[in-house]
Amino acid sequence: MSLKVRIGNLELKNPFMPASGTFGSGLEYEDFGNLSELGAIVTKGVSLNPKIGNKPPRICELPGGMLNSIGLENIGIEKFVKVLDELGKYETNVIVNFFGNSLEEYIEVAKILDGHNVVSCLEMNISCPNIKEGGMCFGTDPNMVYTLVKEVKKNIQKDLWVKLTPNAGNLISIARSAEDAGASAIVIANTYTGMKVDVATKRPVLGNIFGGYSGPVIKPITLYHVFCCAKEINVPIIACGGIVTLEDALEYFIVGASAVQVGTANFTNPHILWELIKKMESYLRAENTSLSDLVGSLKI
Amino acid sequence: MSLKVRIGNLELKNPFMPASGTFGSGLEYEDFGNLSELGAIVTKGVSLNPKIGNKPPRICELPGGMLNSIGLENIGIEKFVKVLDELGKYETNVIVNFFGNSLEEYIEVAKILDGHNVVSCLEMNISCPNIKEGGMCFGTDPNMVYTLVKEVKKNIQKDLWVKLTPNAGNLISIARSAEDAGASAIVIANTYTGMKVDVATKRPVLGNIFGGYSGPVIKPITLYHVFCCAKEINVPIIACGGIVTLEDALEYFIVGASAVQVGTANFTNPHILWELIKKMESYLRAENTSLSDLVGSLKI
Amino acid sequence: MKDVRKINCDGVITSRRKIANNIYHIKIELEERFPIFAYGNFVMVHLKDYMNVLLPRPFSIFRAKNKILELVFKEVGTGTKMIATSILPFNVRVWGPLGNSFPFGKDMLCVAGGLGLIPLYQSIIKRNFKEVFVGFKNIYEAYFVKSLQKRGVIISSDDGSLGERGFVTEIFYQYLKRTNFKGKVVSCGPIGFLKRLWEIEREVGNIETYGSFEKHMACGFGVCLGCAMETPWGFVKVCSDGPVFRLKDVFGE
Amino acid sequence: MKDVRKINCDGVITSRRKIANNIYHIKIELEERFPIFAYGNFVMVHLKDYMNVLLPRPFSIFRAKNKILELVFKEVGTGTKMIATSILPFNVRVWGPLGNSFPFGKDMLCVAGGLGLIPLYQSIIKRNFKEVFVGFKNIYEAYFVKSLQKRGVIISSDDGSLGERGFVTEIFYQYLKRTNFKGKVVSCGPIGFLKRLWEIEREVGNIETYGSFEKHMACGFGVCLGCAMETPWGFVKVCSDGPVFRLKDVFGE
Ligand SMILES: Cc1cc2nc3c(=O)[nH]c(=O)nc-3n(C[C@H](O)[C@H](O)[C@H](O)COP(=O)(O)OP(=O)(O)OC[C@H]3O[C@@H](n4cnc5c(N)ncnc54)[C@H](O)[C@@H]3O)c2cc1C
Ligand SMILES: Cc1cc2nc3c(=O)[nH]c(=O)nc-3n(C[C@H](O)[C@H](O)[C@H](O)COP(=O)(O)OP(=O)(O)OC[C@H]3O[C@@H](n4cnc5c(N)ncnc54)[C@H](O)[C@@H]3O)c2cc1C
Ligand SMILES: Cc1cc2nc3c(=O)[nH]c(=O)nc-3n(C[C@H](O)[C@H](O)[C@H](O)COP(=O)(O)O)c2cc1C
Ligand SMILES: Cc1cc2nc3c(=O)[nH]c(=O)nc-3n(C[C@H](O)[C@H](O)[C@H](O)COP(=O)(O)O)c2cc1C
Ligand code: FES
Ligand code: FES
Repeated sequence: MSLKVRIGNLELKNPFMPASGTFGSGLEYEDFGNLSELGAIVTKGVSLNPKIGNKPPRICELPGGMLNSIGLENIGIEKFVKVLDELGKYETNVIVNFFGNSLEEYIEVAKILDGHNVVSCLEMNISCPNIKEGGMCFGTDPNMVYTLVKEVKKNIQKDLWVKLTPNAGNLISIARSAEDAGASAIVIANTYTGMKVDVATKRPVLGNIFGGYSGPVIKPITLYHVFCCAKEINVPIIACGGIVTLEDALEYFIVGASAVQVGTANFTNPHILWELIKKMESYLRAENTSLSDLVGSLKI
Repeated sequence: MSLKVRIGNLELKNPFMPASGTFGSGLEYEDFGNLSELGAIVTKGVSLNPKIGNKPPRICELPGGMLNSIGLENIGIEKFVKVLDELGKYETNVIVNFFGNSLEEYIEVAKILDGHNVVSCLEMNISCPNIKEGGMCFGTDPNMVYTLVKEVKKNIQKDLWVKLTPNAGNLISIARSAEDAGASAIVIANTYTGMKVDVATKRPVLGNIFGGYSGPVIKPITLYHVFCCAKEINVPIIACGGIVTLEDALEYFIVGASAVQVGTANFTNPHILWELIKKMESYLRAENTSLSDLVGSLKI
Repeated sequence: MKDVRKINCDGVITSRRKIANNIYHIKIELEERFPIFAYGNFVMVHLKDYMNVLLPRPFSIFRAKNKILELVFKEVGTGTKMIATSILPFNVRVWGPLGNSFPFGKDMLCVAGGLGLIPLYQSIIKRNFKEVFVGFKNIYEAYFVKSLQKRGVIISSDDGSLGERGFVTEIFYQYLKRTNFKGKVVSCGPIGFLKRLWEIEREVGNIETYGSFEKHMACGFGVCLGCAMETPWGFVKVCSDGPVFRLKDVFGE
Repeated sequence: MKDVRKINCDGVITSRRKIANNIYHIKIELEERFPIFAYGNFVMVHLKDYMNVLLPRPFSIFRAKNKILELVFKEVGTGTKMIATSILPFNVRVWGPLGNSFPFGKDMLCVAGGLGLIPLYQSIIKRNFKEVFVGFKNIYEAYFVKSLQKRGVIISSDDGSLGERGFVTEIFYQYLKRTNFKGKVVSCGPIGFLKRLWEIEREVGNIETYGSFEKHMACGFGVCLGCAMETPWGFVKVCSDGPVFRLKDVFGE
């Protein structure tokens, strides 16, 4: 009844990890639990140059979900490397989420991360505008995804996970492109673009007009995407979207996810990942089953 | 402070109407209000041949939303024409939602509806599989949408509204195709594909595995789609997704919708459309403004 | 039911009484007079102030007089838990009466299991039946027992903690075999109960059994097509074709 | 705050007392001992049982001793309405202490407006300040008045229904002009209040004003980057760089 799971060349002691951007560098959670007990630490998206992020307000609560328009604010790879050094003391995988505005930027950051001994694996966020191609999102075009993944992969030794944007419509072709180009795992998915208007002022509530919708309300849609891709894709799928309870995670495992990421729920309970791991242990024990038997066990 | 609005060749006495499939033929609501007071009646999707629909369970409640997998059950155009005769007694527009599994089926139904004197205008549901093209959804490919709309439009005199599926990813190019091909209005949008698993039995909750996600939780995403399309499209946009309160409708008007459709909320209050119309009148009076000033009044 | 007027109005739950394990009797004060209804009709109840509980819930009409509507329900999930535990007064929206009703006639039998008693209770009280069989799981889930006993109802419980021991369907079955009854039977209870009644009808012949069915519902009056039930002859809508069906029309070969 | 231990545990609101118009004082019984904290620190409170209210809410620590955490809050929206009206006991999850704190020192002045009194109250009670100015909108929104009066606090109200009439910022301004005070000022109040204090600092010079700021928050400890506040030198995180800032660092040119 082990919780271990292999994702590409990585072994995770359990299938639970935070979603990028909701767990800082991980260090901020030191007060709340032992980071070594997590399946992995996934750090906030980092880019070549620092990014100051979007105009406030940046968050907006909605019933059962939230919008955020952080704008990928980050300190840039140079400063971030020092944070990485600190993470080295934890006995778990360190997955670094990264992004760029051009192929070249993606490659450059990837190379730096690949050379850092604390980094276990890279998670590529492709929900970013391709500035060279007129700002169209990398992640919505199968060909762009193929090229991006292929070129980045050429330049690194470590495993590369590709995190999809659900705003692409049909995720199967995108996931397939990423797989064909050498991704070791597919993370499904990032946030759904949404907005909220303040009727009294007739202004968007977010400073950036729109933002990413996350939380429990997105789970039915992301679950469907995971279900569809799991049938078509051979590399492991890591599910991400709206997980709050163990049941939520189980639904994802049952439709075929090998591991899960928890995002927004870290804000409603900073201890949630540790609690989910404990509950998962009890569940597998009570059901006398194993994680591998659970994955993809949907009866249809 | 009139609530009147013109959509193509149609004049609506107010911008409130039901969403197809949540209002039956309209006649079922006779007990709950005077149908002549609505901006329009929009009937349940009809196809050339009767369709028996999907295996139960067909609905599943979720917090703030619901999944349905009715499967477009309908009695077929032949029997439906008799229902249409009965609707003739109401002094409002009758919009008939229709669909097909092939271009030919679409054209055939459209022609029959075009010839019926009770029908004010046709609403084309393009969230259906194109059986001839391997089952890919008509509504996710701009070229298929263009051909479909163009060919149907060639065969009819009446206005044609095109109702988009939000599962297409980028709706702007789809909306533009529909506009270029002759649509008089774009309805944004249908349901989001989603699913729910019963963890105890490891089975999908819906008999059809997945279904359409509707209700308040989808509003932030659909609102964003309406906002994006309203900037790019010249024909009127009719918003549909998660409207329960007047505020919800106002948000849609502010980002650029000319009219709105109310779906799931009809189930939680069969009188809701009449209440929204009353509240809208009071709102415009209190704010001393008009519908046309409100539409697209977003300050950014 | 086309000719019966329906209401759709706000109401307030003003009283709640626990009448058995997890079973409650409530009174709803409506803004309008509740219309004439028939046994078997139901209402949709929406918990207005709880966005979490999106859809309305179907409940059999237990009793209605002027502006007071009475329901009896069991706490089983999110919605019924809220009605069972929230502080009163509690706001709801109600529409109905909905659905068809039990057949009416002389010398019918009545069989009810657990909550299935609710839509039939008032008819039982009016002594509309030749013989009535009511079964409960055990004494803790039994309600209205004294009143039923007064009317000569044959009460049973699965574990024997109240009345005869055994499934109510079997007690009814023995009665049929003993009496060679011919005629109509009305029934309400869980799906397994209804299936067993159909087996009995097939075996003994000579009876026409009607039962009230349950399916998840969104609208309650035939527009959403969500309450489809499979029968050998295609789908039926439980809310508007039913909820009462002849068992043969649902289970029949 | 890195060296201060944080807790993250369940708690139960066991008492609630209305202390002014829409203002409540509550006691939360925590599962763990609340750690040492500094004036200005806050906690995040999550309403566990209400999925509707997704995010936790930030509240200044009013007082904490052993396992009892006390907060004072105003009912303004969905979440605070629930805390104000739900039946007790009411389950919450709490984490903290979070954020930085007010500077500490001798002979400081203190200016508080409305709810801004909360994070400063215990410090006022301990007579940590040379002079304290507290302003309320009117007598109905005023709380802890007697206790403040006992400590010689200068109380005012916008409409004169309590203490001196006028905005507390102006009474403070007059004081500065009269006394030529030099040194640190700590403050908490609405954003307009803080802006006015900055104008005053710029005009009179010689003072260093610190204020506590509010922004919508998701995490409360620096990970979500949701609480970004624009300053002439870029964004700061209100939750972890603040909530207390020198006004110059926020408004200064
Ligand atoms: C015609 C009809 C009459 C009924 N009369 C009564 C009655 O008088 N007293 C009573 O206690 N119960 C009655 N029921 C069952 C009652 O509707 C359900 O127990 C109730 O909807 C459960 O709601 P919940 O939120 O507590 O459960 P949850 O399981 O949390 O509800 C989730 C969803 O499932 C649906 N659901 C769950 N159980 C049932 C069920 N058995 N039937 C239909 N939908 C269900 C709910 O409506 C909701 O949409 C009746 C059902 C029908 C169809
Ligand atoms: C550091 C700090 C300390 C605070 N201390 C106190 C205190 O001791 N007593 C007190 O009454 N209030 C305090 N507040 C304000 C308090 O957090 C808000 O009044 C509360 O979050 C409103 O929640 P609601 O659900 O009632 O409002 P809603 O408007 O329904 O909430 C919607 C969203 O907006 C956020 N929000 C609304 N108003 C504010 C606000 N003023 N500041 C931050 N977020 C807001 C909510 O957190 C939530 O995410 C403090 C705020 C901060 C940042
Ligand atoms: C405040 C916030 C910041 C985020 N930042 C990032 C990021 O930097 N990189 C990324 O790939 N995803 C980011 N995400 C997306 C999450 O990692 C996750 O994919 C999404 O929130 C869905 O999961 P959830 O519903 O569990 O939150 C962010 C999400 C939130 C709410
Ligand atoms: C039960 C149900 C049946 C529906 N049937 C149809 C249909 O036949 N044709 C169609 O175009 N849309 C159909 N829809 C989609 C709705 O018209 C609407 O686009 C969607 O529900 C989003 O709006 P809402 O959030 O207000 O419900 C259906 C939706 C529901 C819930
Ligand atoms: S519940 Fe909607 S059709 Fe029966
Ligand atoms: S509230 Fe999350 S960073 Fe400040």
